[in-house]
Amino acid sequence: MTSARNHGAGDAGEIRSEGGFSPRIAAFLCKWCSYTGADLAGTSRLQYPVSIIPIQVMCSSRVDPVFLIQAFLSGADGVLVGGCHPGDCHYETGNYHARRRFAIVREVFDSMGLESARLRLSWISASEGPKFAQVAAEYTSRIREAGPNPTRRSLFL
Amino acid sequence: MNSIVSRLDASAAVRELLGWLLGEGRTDAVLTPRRLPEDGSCDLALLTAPEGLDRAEPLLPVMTTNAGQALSHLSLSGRRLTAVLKPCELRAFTERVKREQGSFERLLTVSFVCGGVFPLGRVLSDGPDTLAAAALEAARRGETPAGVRETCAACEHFVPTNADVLVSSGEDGCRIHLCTPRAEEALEGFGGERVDTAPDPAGIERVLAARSAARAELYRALPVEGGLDGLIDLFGRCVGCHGCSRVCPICYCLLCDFESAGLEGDLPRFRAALDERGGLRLPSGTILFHLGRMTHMSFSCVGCGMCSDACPAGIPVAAVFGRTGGRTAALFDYVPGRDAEEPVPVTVFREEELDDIG
Amino acid sequence: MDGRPAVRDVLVIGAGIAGMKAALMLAGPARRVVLVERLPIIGGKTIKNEESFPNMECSTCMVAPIQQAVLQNPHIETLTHSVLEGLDGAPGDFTARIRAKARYVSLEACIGCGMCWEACPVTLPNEWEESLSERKAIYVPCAGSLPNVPVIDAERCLRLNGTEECSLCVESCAFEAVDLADGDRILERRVGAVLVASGAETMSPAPFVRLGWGTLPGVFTSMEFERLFASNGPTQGAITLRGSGTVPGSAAIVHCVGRAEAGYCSGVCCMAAFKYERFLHHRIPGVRIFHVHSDLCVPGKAYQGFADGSAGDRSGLLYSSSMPDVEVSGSGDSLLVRYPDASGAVAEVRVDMVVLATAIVPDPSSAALAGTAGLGLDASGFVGTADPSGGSMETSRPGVFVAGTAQGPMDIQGAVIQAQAAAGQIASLLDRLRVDRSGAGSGKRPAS
Amino acid sequence: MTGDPGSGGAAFLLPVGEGPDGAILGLLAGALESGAVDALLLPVPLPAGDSFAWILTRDPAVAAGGRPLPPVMPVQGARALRDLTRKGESDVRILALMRPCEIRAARELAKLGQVRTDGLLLASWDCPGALCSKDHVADPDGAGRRFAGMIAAGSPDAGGGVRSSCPGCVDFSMTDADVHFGLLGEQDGALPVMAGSPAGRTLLGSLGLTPAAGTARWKLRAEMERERRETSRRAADEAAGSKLRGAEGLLSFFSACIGCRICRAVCPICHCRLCHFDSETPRPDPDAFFDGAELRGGASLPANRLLFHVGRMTHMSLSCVSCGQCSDACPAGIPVADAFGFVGRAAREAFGYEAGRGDGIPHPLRTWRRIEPDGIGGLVRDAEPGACAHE
Amino acid sequence: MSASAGVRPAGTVRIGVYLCECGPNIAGRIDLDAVRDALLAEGGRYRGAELVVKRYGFLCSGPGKQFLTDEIRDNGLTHLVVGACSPRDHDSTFMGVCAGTDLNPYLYRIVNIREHCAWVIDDPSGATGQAVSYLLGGISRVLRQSPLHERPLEVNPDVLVIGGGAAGMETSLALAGNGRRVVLVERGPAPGGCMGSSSAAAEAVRRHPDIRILRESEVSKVIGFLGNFEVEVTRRDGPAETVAAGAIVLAIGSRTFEPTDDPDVSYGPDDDVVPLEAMERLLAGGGEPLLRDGSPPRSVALVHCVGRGELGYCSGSCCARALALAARLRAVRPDMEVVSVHRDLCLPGRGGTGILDRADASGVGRIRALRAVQSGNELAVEAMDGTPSKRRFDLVIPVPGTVPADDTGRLAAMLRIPLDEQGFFREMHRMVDPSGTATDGVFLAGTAHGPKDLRTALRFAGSCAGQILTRLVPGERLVPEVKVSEILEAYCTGCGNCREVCVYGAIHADPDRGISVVNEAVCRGCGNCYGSCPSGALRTRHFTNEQLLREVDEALRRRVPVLPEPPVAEVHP
Repeated sequence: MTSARNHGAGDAGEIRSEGGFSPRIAAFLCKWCSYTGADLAGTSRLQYPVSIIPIQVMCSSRVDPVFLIQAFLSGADGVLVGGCHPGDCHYETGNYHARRRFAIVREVFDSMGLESARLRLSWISASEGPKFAQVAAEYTSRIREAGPNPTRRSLFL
Repeated sequence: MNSIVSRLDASAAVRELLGWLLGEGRTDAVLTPRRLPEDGSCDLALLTAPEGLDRAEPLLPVMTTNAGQALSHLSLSGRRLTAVLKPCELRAFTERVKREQGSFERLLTVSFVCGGVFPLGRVLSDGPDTLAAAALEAARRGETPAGVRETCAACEHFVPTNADVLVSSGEDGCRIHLCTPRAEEALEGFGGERVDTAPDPAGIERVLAARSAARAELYRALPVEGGLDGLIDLFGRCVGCHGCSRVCPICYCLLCDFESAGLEGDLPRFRAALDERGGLRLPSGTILFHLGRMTHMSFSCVGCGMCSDACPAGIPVAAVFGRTGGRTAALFDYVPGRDAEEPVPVTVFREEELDDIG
Repeated sequence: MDGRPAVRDVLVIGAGIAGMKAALMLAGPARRVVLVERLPIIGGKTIKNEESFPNMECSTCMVAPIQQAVLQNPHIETLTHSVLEGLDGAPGDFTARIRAKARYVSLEACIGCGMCWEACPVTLPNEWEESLSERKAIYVPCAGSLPNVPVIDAERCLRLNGTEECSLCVESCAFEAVDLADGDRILERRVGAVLVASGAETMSPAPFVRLGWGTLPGVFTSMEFERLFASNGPTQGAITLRGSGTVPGSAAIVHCVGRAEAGYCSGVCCMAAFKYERFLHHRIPGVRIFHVHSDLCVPGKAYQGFADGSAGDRSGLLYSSSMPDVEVSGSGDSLLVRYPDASGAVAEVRVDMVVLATAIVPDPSSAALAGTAGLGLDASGFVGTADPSGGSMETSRPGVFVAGTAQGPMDIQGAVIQAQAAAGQIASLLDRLRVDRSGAGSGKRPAS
Repeated sequence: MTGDPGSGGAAFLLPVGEGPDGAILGLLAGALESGAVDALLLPVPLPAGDSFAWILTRDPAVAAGGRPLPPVMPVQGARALRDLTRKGESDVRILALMRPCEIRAARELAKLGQVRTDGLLLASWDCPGALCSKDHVADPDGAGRRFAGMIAAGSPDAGGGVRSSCPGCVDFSMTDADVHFGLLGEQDGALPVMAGSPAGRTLLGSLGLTPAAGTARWKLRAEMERERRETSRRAADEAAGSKLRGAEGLLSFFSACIGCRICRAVCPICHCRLCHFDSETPRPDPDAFFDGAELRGGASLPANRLLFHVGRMTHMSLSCVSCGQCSDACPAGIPVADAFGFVGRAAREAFGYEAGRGDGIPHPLRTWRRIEPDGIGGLVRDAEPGACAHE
Repeated sequence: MSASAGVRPAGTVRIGVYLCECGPNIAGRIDLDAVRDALLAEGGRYRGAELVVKRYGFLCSGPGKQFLTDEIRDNGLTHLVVGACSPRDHDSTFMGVCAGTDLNPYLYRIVNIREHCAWVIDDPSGATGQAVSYLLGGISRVLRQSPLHERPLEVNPDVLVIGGGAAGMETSLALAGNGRRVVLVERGPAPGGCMGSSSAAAEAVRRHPDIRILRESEVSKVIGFLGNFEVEVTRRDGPAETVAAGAIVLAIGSRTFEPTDDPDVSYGPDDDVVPLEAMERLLAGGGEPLLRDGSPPRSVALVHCVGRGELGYCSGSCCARALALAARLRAVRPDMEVVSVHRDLCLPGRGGTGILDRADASGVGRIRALRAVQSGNELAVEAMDGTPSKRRFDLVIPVPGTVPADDTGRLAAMLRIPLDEQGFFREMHRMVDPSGTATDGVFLAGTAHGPKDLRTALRFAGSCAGQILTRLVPGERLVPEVKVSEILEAYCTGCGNCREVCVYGAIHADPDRGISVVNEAVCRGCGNCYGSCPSGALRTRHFTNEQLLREVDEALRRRVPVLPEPPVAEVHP
């Protein structure tokens, strides 16, 4: 049955080429800290891999658990949530709630034997351009080791 | 604690108690399971007159619907209500009260040391009476009846923690323990010998040990560590009826986001799936629904087993959710249904916690 | 007053946290604000701190939205790289003369891509980074500067100081944004009131030879240390020693540097010192930290908690019975701090790094500004308020108000509070003047 | 009644070889390769092998793993089609292989704007009935064997554990498909494939099949089978009818209902995403509920179960195709389909309406006639909850 | 295949996609022509939607904005996507452009292909591919955006001030007039507080025509939000009345710590011990310090930092008050020995050192001690070097810290304002909004916010006044945020998750309908409630799951050629 299990149409799921597979990572960045940090990485011309798809949200607490799962199931090789450091939230306590919700999704993933490493929450402040670039690079290579998101090739979702 | 000795079997004793409460006007209505002999079935009934009680079977080892769920909306009325609840039903109700779906205000809760309930299917094949007899017999011996649902046989919370009245069975009838001032007050003047006693700890220990073992075995047998493939083996045959969430006492939403248009697939996404995966399943969203529901309620799951009973595909939903729920609740040292004062984990936070995240 | 109706617009001098907050409060459809900033960028001292006490909150996250709001506010005219040169008139009708210094780069055309400073051949110490890193003659002080538009240092630009016919920046610019022919402009603005929020400085420890700053590479000022810790700073946040670049295993923070000389306690240096302690622990696990202090000043509901809670073990608190007698000596990365202990006997501690918690002193430009605007300075050289005990922020010159560290040493909270108070007092002053001058004035109630 | 193969104008012969499954898969693959269609919708066994899922695919390899004639019907095919096309007609030409009741449900949903059939080619086969899903989960191989027997015999009676609604199903053969596989007409190692529409004919014509001399044998066997089922249907209707007399009858019929609403969820005709009966509106005010209970000395919980079933009857029984999903899924083992089939038939007869025909006749509740026939409704009138003892 | 079926407005959809070259910054790294071709090729995915794709030099320039304006008009665009820089730079610029046309600004989206693409991806093909992904995401998202409209609110400029102490009076005087009326609620018989009811300020408050004083009264109920509060004020002996106000100022002050609550301090009625405040009042009233037996004390000790250990904070102004008092005592009785017993002297600001110098000059003795234990008039002192000593003083003056006023908790609950660890009202933001609170429109003046000296307290008052004067202008209307949350009644079960997580009190229960309701005038649009809602009843406008997911999906769909890994940026953990 494994043939039926993971039968995808050839390489449609991901591009393979001499460089290996290039991950696609959905990055939900809070407007006030992490997105600004990402901008700073840009203005500082720090290079990071073509894997990150930055999406701006007002606060990391806006990214609810189901949404993380949706992004994962719709084929993101990794899902990154970027928020203000604890205590720095532009909306006072949003990131604390975000952290609890993230913990729940991660536990659900672990308990079901899914790779929770494909989900990541990072605190990145507005002045941490270098940290953003570093997170992007590190996370990308981690995901590259993990390989393509299996949901991309699974028929039975 | 202050307890009333009864020579009757637990179910009869509680029936008598309910009758007395109604007769004395101590309560406006009682909520209890009931047999429907003419149909060979049973249901959960709200009774306002003692006459109705003759067919009541308070400790019926069947769960047609989680009484905690059925009760919560009713408990918001102005009436004084006495409800017979299995421990998991009481815990479910408590979880719903935390979500403003019910109230303890005018409620007297009667619960008991629970041997577990039989699968719904057995009601049809064997009939309520047979099952009731079997359960009583086991209760007398302080054992878990053979053939109860696998989740019940693996339930470690069979002794209620926050009931007003707690009933425990013994060789020679049963004891009615009055656990709260509210109970003392309500049963002021109810006949019977009073003693100071509690459910036999040794017996409870023995059952608990057996249950824990069964629980470990039940979880071990689940194909959940297989990642996505395991997930598909588990939920693949799901027909998407969402019956599990409808009968789930914790899923308190009337309408569910997973049925909203936003989560429906549409052509561009199908088209993309065709291009990229060579195909897709219809209706889609099976796995999303189950994982999503886990993030919504697993930490509050009381393991009542209704989901498994209702699942038309025979998926061991309760075992899977119970297992994951144990882990998500543990993140916050949370015990669902233990105490109405314990806040729901997702509505609060601690500044210093989960420091491995971020 | 020649009966002209009172002008509603307001001049704010200094685009630090106080100036920006006040400008944002006052600017609106009915009132323009002219915001004059001496430096080519706005944001003030706060953005030099990676994190601010007592929350250890990311300062950029806190201030960047405010900077953006200022730059994007259609009712605020932000004049960077500009100074006030004259202020005539009276409340309700001042005329301000402002010198907008030549930037040589068009704020409109430039998008801050950085081609020009890559091209520039002149390399200089970057004062904004406390000279811990270098810049070019055409430069932005640091990554994330706002406005993100460079400026040319006319003294050091080869072309402008006549050394040679260099025009590499002009050629490198795709936007024709660099204009070497640019010159200073004198602008006149009519305003009804003025707010001075020109900030303050930290005292230079250079005069205190005993403390070894400038001679011993391991000795840092508080501002130098702030930049060391900053992730957008010279070392991208690595705390390393000058020259050797090694990571210190121990550090001594000397409190009250310049307190005696200044004649007052600045009230914020102790908190800063405890913040540095956290920085060090945060970046250098296991680092040993000593505070050489006398009176610890941590006033207010939140501060002592911060001081007590700061990561260091309290054994690192070294009480000195006389701060002016503290000495730092040594060589290379090994420093010896000598101080008189409680009994007056000389005690010492050996460390790799010394941070001097220096006093807050008036900004050198304050005196000049006070002269130009005709304001009284207090004994310490800060801009004084007319009523030294009350809540009014009005200076000795009617219609001119002061807020923030231009008025005296204080923390960010104090500066913001003063700015908000001053803004309110300005708003009601102008309302009053309007009512007085033109009979029924602004104070209309809603029709309802 | 049989859909006339002549209407599409043609019948062809499909060599059976290994068996009907393989033969049909071969034809589908051909259709895909020849580009006659862009994608296929067909049942594919799950990796665990305990059930089947509807898979839309354009990948021959995936299609080859399919199971055209599955023993069970875990998800009604019309629901798959609805999900696929509800938000806009497909510009991908899709060939869907389904049971006749699934196609009829799809035709019904098309009238209700839930399925867009343009761009769709629907293929059906002579259905001997479907087994109970849970049985298949428990013992896939056993169920498979029993179903093979049914296919061979072309009749539900050949296997145990068939859904209660199948033996009485008279629309088991070609009804309104573009293409129909006449399993009952198998002869000399080939079975007739009939076109039910011009589109179907074009498709079949493009596959280089040998035209069939005639379809007489198939028609004959189908007719005989239909008569057999007609008989069981009448029996079933009588049984249901006698049970469903008045409110008491209804109550007792549904007394085991646990209010899970799964019957609604799996019903292909109940297309509402969110159901009125699940919303706040019909939920009784707690105090009002007590008043009602006091009136009768008691009330059964969860509330409104009978209101739900009767209400659902009024909403969809006209369109009920008796696929039996509701019975198959009911956790309380209530033969829901029997009741709805019985009531639906009564209602349709009253309106002279056939459910599941793409014959252009509008849904009765979307039109009106000056003089309506009388009849339907007595049931509903008697069944007002107020009148019941334990509702 | 129609991507926007069901979500797009009636009529044809025409999406304009404009790519800013930004000189070499974007055009130099990204092949914009290739991007255009790719988008047009993919345009087929949006059947029914026409795609207009063009590149331009500088869209943010004057001519650029004009170009966009003309394009929107000439092409009758229904949606606009701009591929340019970070929204932080020019989002408002292009929204402004839309506002100048018939295109609703919320049907436009900026896609950041500079900071997040051109500037961080060296390889042109990679950058180009990535840009296409971003833009497809943006197009897919903009198609699901809905027009939003600002709804300005009328506001009431009047103000309710709670507490008639120094800060309350300062606030009232700063606000009253110019068409703004103030209602001052005072628990006691008259305003004045520490300044006294006969002080000039109290006099001015009494005489001010636009200040109405409600004596012997307290606030019993509050509903509403910034610009429109309704406050119920109850008189101790009389009826409750409802006051309408646009803002509320909390100036309820604080009280002093009870000295004997400090384990190091114990004394009884028989001891000659007079706490700081009492002694200050005595001298202010022209009295002079005498012992209980009527004889003048020969030695006086002021014990600093009483209660600091318990409170866990330094009240900041007590050292100055104590030293000033000490100097005054010396002046009153030059023959009397006055000693100040302290550890750290907290004398911030220019005034502080002066006070210390004056005290020293006036001959006030000082003992610096690690710890001082007072029992009756006996002081046990542990010097900085640890040496202990005992001594008796004729008169001992404990100098206690400042603690929250008794009414703090009640008002906090009523106004939905959290308290901080020290039990004072928590400010909205310690640094950039110190006098604001979680409930917008409620402000903190004076020591209700925390211990502080009189001057700072008055400046907090000024800050409250400033915010109100500049935000609630008579005749002007407030424009609330439009990207706010809303609750779909059908889905909501009123469980309260959202109410629990909202720090702004923007969501309240509607018991009649058994659901929760968002007050759009208060909501700040962070979306925390959205993340907390299991039933999907919550939507945060402009940030719905569908909008975000479609952007992600579309952006993820395309794969870009693989590039060599760039070096990990040098940063330290």
